[in-house]
Amino acid sequence: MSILVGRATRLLVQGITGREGEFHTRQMLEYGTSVVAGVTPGKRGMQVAGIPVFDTVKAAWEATGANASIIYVPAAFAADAIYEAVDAGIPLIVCITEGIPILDMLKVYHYVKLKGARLIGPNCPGLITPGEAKVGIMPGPIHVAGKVGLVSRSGTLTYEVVWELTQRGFGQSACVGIGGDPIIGTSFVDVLSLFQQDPATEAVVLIGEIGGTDEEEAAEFIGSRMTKPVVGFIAGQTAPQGKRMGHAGAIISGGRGTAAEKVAALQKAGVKVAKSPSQVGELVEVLGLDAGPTVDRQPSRNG
Amino acid sequence: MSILVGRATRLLVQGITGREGEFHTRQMLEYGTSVVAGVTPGKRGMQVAGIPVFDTVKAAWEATGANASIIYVPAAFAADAIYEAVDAGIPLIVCITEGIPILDMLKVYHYVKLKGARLIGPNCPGLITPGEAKVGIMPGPIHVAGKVGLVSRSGTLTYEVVWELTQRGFGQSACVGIGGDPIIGTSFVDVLSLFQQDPATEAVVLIGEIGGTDEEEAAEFIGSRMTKPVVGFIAGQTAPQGKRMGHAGAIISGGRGTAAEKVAALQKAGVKVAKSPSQVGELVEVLGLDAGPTVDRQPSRNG
Amino acid sequence: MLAMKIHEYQAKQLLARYGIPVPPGEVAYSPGQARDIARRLGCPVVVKAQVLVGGRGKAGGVRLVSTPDDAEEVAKKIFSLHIKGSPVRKVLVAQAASVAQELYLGATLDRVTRRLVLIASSQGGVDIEEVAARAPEKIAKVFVDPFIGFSDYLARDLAFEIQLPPSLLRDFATISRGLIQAFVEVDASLVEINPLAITAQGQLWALDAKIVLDDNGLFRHKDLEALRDPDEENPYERQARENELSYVKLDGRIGCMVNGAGLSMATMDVIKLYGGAPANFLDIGGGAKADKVAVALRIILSDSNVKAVLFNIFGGITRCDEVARGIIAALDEVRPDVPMVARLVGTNEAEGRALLSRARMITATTLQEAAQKVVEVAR
Amino acid sequence: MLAMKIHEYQAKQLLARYGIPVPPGEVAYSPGQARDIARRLGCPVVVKAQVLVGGRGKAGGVRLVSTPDDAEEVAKKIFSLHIKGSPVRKVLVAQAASVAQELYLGATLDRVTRRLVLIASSQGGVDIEEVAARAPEKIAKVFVDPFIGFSDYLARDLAFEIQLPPSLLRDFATISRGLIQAFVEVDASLVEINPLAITAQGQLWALDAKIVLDDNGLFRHKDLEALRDPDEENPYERQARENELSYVKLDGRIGCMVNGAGLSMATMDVIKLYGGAPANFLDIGGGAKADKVAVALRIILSDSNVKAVLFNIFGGITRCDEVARGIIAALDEVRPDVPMVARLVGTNEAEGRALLSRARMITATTLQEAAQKVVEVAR
Repeated sequence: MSILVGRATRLLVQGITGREGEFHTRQMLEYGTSVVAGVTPGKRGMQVAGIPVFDTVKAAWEATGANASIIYVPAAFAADAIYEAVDAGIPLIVCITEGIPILDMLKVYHYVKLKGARLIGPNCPGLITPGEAKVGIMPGPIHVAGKVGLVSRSGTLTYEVVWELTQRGFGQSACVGIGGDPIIGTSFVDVLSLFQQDPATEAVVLIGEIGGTDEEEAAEFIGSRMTKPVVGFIAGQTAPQGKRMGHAGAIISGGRGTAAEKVAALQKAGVKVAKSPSQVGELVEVLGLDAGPTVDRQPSRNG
Repeated sequence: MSILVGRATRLLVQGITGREGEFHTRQMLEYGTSVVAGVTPGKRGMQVAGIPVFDTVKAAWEATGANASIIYVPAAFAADAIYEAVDAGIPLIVCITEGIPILDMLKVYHYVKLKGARLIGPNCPGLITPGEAKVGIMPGPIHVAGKVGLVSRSGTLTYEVVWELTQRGFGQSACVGIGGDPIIGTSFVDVLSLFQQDPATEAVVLIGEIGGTDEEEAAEFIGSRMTKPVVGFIAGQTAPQGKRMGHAGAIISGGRGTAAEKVAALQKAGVKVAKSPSQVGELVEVLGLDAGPTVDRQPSRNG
Repeated sequence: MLAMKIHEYQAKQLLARYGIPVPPGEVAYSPGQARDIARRLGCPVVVKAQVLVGGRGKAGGVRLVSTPDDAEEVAKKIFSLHIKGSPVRKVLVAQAASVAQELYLGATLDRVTRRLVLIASSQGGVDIEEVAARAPEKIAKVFVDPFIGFSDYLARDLAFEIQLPPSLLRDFATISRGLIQAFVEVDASLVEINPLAITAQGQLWALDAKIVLDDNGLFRHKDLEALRDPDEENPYERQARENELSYVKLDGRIGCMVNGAGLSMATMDVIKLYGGAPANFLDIGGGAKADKVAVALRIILSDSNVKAVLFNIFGGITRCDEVARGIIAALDEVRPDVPMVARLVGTNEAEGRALLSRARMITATTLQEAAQKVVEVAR
Repeated sequence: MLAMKIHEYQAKQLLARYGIPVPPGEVAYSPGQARDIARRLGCPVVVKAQVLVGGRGKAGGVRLVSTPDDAEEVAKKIFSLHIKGSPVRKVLVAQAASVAQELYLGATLDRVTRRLVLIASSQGGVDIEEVAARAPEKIAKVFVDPFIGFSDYLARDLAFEIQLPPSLLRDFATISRGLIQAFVEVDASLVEINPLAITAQGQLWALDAKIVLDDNGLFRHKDLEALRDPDEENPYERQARENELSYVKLDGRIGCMVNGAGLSMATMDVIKLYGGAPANFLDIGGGAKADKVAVALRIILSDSNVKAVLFNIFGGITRCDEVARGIIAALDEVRPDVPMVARLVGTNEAEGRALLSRARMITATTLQEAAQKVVEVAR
């Protein structure tokens, strides 16, 4: 286990009988993740891919000792699903759901902190510790185990960078997609701090985007508290002000949250900032890490 | 300083320019309490009995370093006043106000706990450390300094018992009126725990009443955690079920909260329970404490 | 009446606004109206006395009828009832449901956790406290987080615990959410749906509803204050409420006037200790002025059972002379022949005693002495 | 349009429901109606273009008039305007206020504290961001507790900081509370009153109001969804929204279709890096099927500036063959003459490439290569 998830993870899937939930449960099982239970209210006794389904998170937890949950329920029910997981005492909750109202997340965020749980997402691809556990929707086979920790607000852009790293022979200790919404449970700083402490991680890649000040806070943390090298990329250098770029969080408003500001802050903190996703690989190469395990897999055909 | 208030108390009065606020400010000053500031929005620059008035609790705190607040604002504005005091960082808040909606108090209660402040009341007479500080509306002169700690859900019934004690030569280390509402900031157990730790307190008098289970919880605490002797009285032995006896909390509902239950619980915990307020004095006398300072004052003519 | 009750029909109208399904129905003020409503709704209908006391069913105040003529007939009988002393002035005529199962669903404040608690049972239709005593395992409870408020999973937890059919999960959650929302928005102290019926058609219907409001919250609900039914209130209780006096009538012979709720109860207890029985609880509150005291005394004396009166005042904010002035004002007007015992201590007690000396009143120094004397004279 | 704006008159109607005082006014769809309304309200009135873009005032879209005739005349002129490309289809005619001071009051989400922030300034009426830049000490902020919600003392803190006259404290608190309540109940992302005027009569009036709604919250507000003004929406933006595509038109010549918002932005950035300029942002989202892809391509090609198109798909949940099928379907219909570059990686990439091979498309393996090629062909 590098950070957050690994072989010790016993995963619960909230919304397991839905189309998305079922599909990704099979994908995660195939990757080797220890999925131990599913929850769909009223479907107690069913099985999905051999995994028992329960009515409530509490019942699932009591029966299986799940220690992490991944949420695939629709946006209208996502906050409720998070509260159910928090109140059942699940310590790690990964919310894939996109489109949750911001005011729901505002309360959820503070409640999760109050109760001492950790939420990844929402509107995120999840996270993966290559070779150990995939708790998310990313294509598993593009990842290989290695020494680079990756943290990102994005989904497919992360895959692009991971693929770049993998092709150049740099495996990953963990890849964490923290999500593209204005309020997310876990910030860059939280994950950077975990990578800094993680003996399996030797360098970190940070993929940011326009909007908010998370990257600036990350720069502050990197400058003052990190000893491991960090390579960065900020998406949205060409984005105009006042237009939301897909992600609810990706908007430059009041002249704040521009890519230029973020790049400058990161550079000031000693981060090498790439001009394109492919340049991330080049900059990691320059760090002179020992190469990780040999790449022996092609990008997923079915992930 | 015995418990909660004393010579080190620097008191702020919220609602100081109101009729009640002004009257009791003068009374508290006369008793010797160190009242340092008042708050009434829009009245900055005024003085009440020589005490400077501020617009906000924050401003009052910054100017005077107040470390306790007493609230005399009307019920509709009381929750707001408590939040203002909590958010300004005031550690001890005494709310005299009666008639606060229970759902306001439900949120207030948990918020105060979350922020680590202490709330006494609402709907209470406040508290007094005889000879040091009076933070409340009780008639000061009936109290004398001594070794008996008193805690009560009631107002005038407390004065009755205090007067009984004082007349028999038993002074008080502190008298705390915790309030008669169903939700109050500080419970019997909280105050008992302070008295147990307080070197100035040698015995404790607990005045309960029908409704709720605070007395039962107190009994549990006394039985398991207290070494000091406790004398009790429960008001409402003749109260019928389903009728609220004035206090919002004083109601026997669903057969729970009867005086008989409470008396039994206290007796089981070793508490000597009086049959009338005057018997409280007799029972304290039986404890054989050294008498406190001589009683040299009559009940208040103006308190 | 310090916690305001509203009628079943009012409670149902209110709950319906929060998405809770209730049977169609209307209120009738006469047997003829009952017949008209029954015809409009289509029979069978239920005719239900609208009174604020419990035990309507046992008193014959709730009847199922199968024709508009029967509705009129039955309504006539119900209008003639007095239920626990309350005359019936209106009836609810509501569509009858074919009931497969009766559940209980209610919310109140849990004083121990300081949270709202939502309570459900598969055994509805009867007194929930009986179920709690007889079969506590049939009662399920969930607690609402004070910061977050209601979350649907709580309703699901309840539903699974009372073994609700999964097909009703979503409706049950909607009803639960609506119930808690109504509770919070009207400042209730109790909201109860009993029974919450599963109909033969497999739907959830609130067949009866009870709402008790927190009087302290009424200032922000002028619309609800208007629901107060003056017909249902004892005129002296109303007068007490309007004058901000806490008054509860009891069965004994000794009237009491005290300042403070705790001291009022203690005074009643001491009367009992010396063999008497209090005729009332009456708390004049803090800082009462003479006119309020006069009203209080008139209310006490309006009870013909009262054979003696005890005044127990521990002056603090309340001034003994003000109390004495109020007593004298009332006595000048009412001139009662019952004996009176006064015990005044604290703020301005000497002035108060001096004023009362003219009123040929028995005086006492301690509560004990006062109680003994009043029990004596009330015999 | 991913965050839904509503018109000034709609925002004012909404805020009025929360106790916020707004000048009496009505919407006119013709100069004649404007005259009638002006007569009814009594002059002077303000005639204000109702468009969803900023800069109305500078464009002559807001005018004060003193007679109903003038109102008609001025309305005629305003109806002829195009403000930042938006034709004026309705005007608000509202009672004019005599203004003593213009304040600013607005609420939005503060991403750093994850709280609602209420912002006030004594310098309202102008762009608040200008004030923030020029005189930051004129901007006061308070943060709303996520668990407790708004508390009046926050409004008082603001009021004292912007030196509001104490006589207006209570009204200012009521307006602040109403604004936050409205924000929460409609799922807003911005609510702004600018100016909040102190009138010559010493009252507070919301003279202009702006509300932006959180699209993600619209599912629980069907009534607000109905306020969406189709006239104000670019037809392609509407089509994109209805198909759950994120589309933003830009000024360049290279159309882009990408899966994922971050990758879309990165794709635009790389195009720029190689000297090109993107014509749009377009994210087809995760798991898009062929029909959605076809709609997306039609939207891209509707922009006559587009001289070349780049497809950048990193397959995961999205299958490359589905995307290819959508592209082919759209091409069959539109038959554009612009060159296209496709870069498909990941799930079913071989199948996708095989399908596209029929479409005479330029292919690329890496994003870098794809960007270079599309910039080349777009020249």
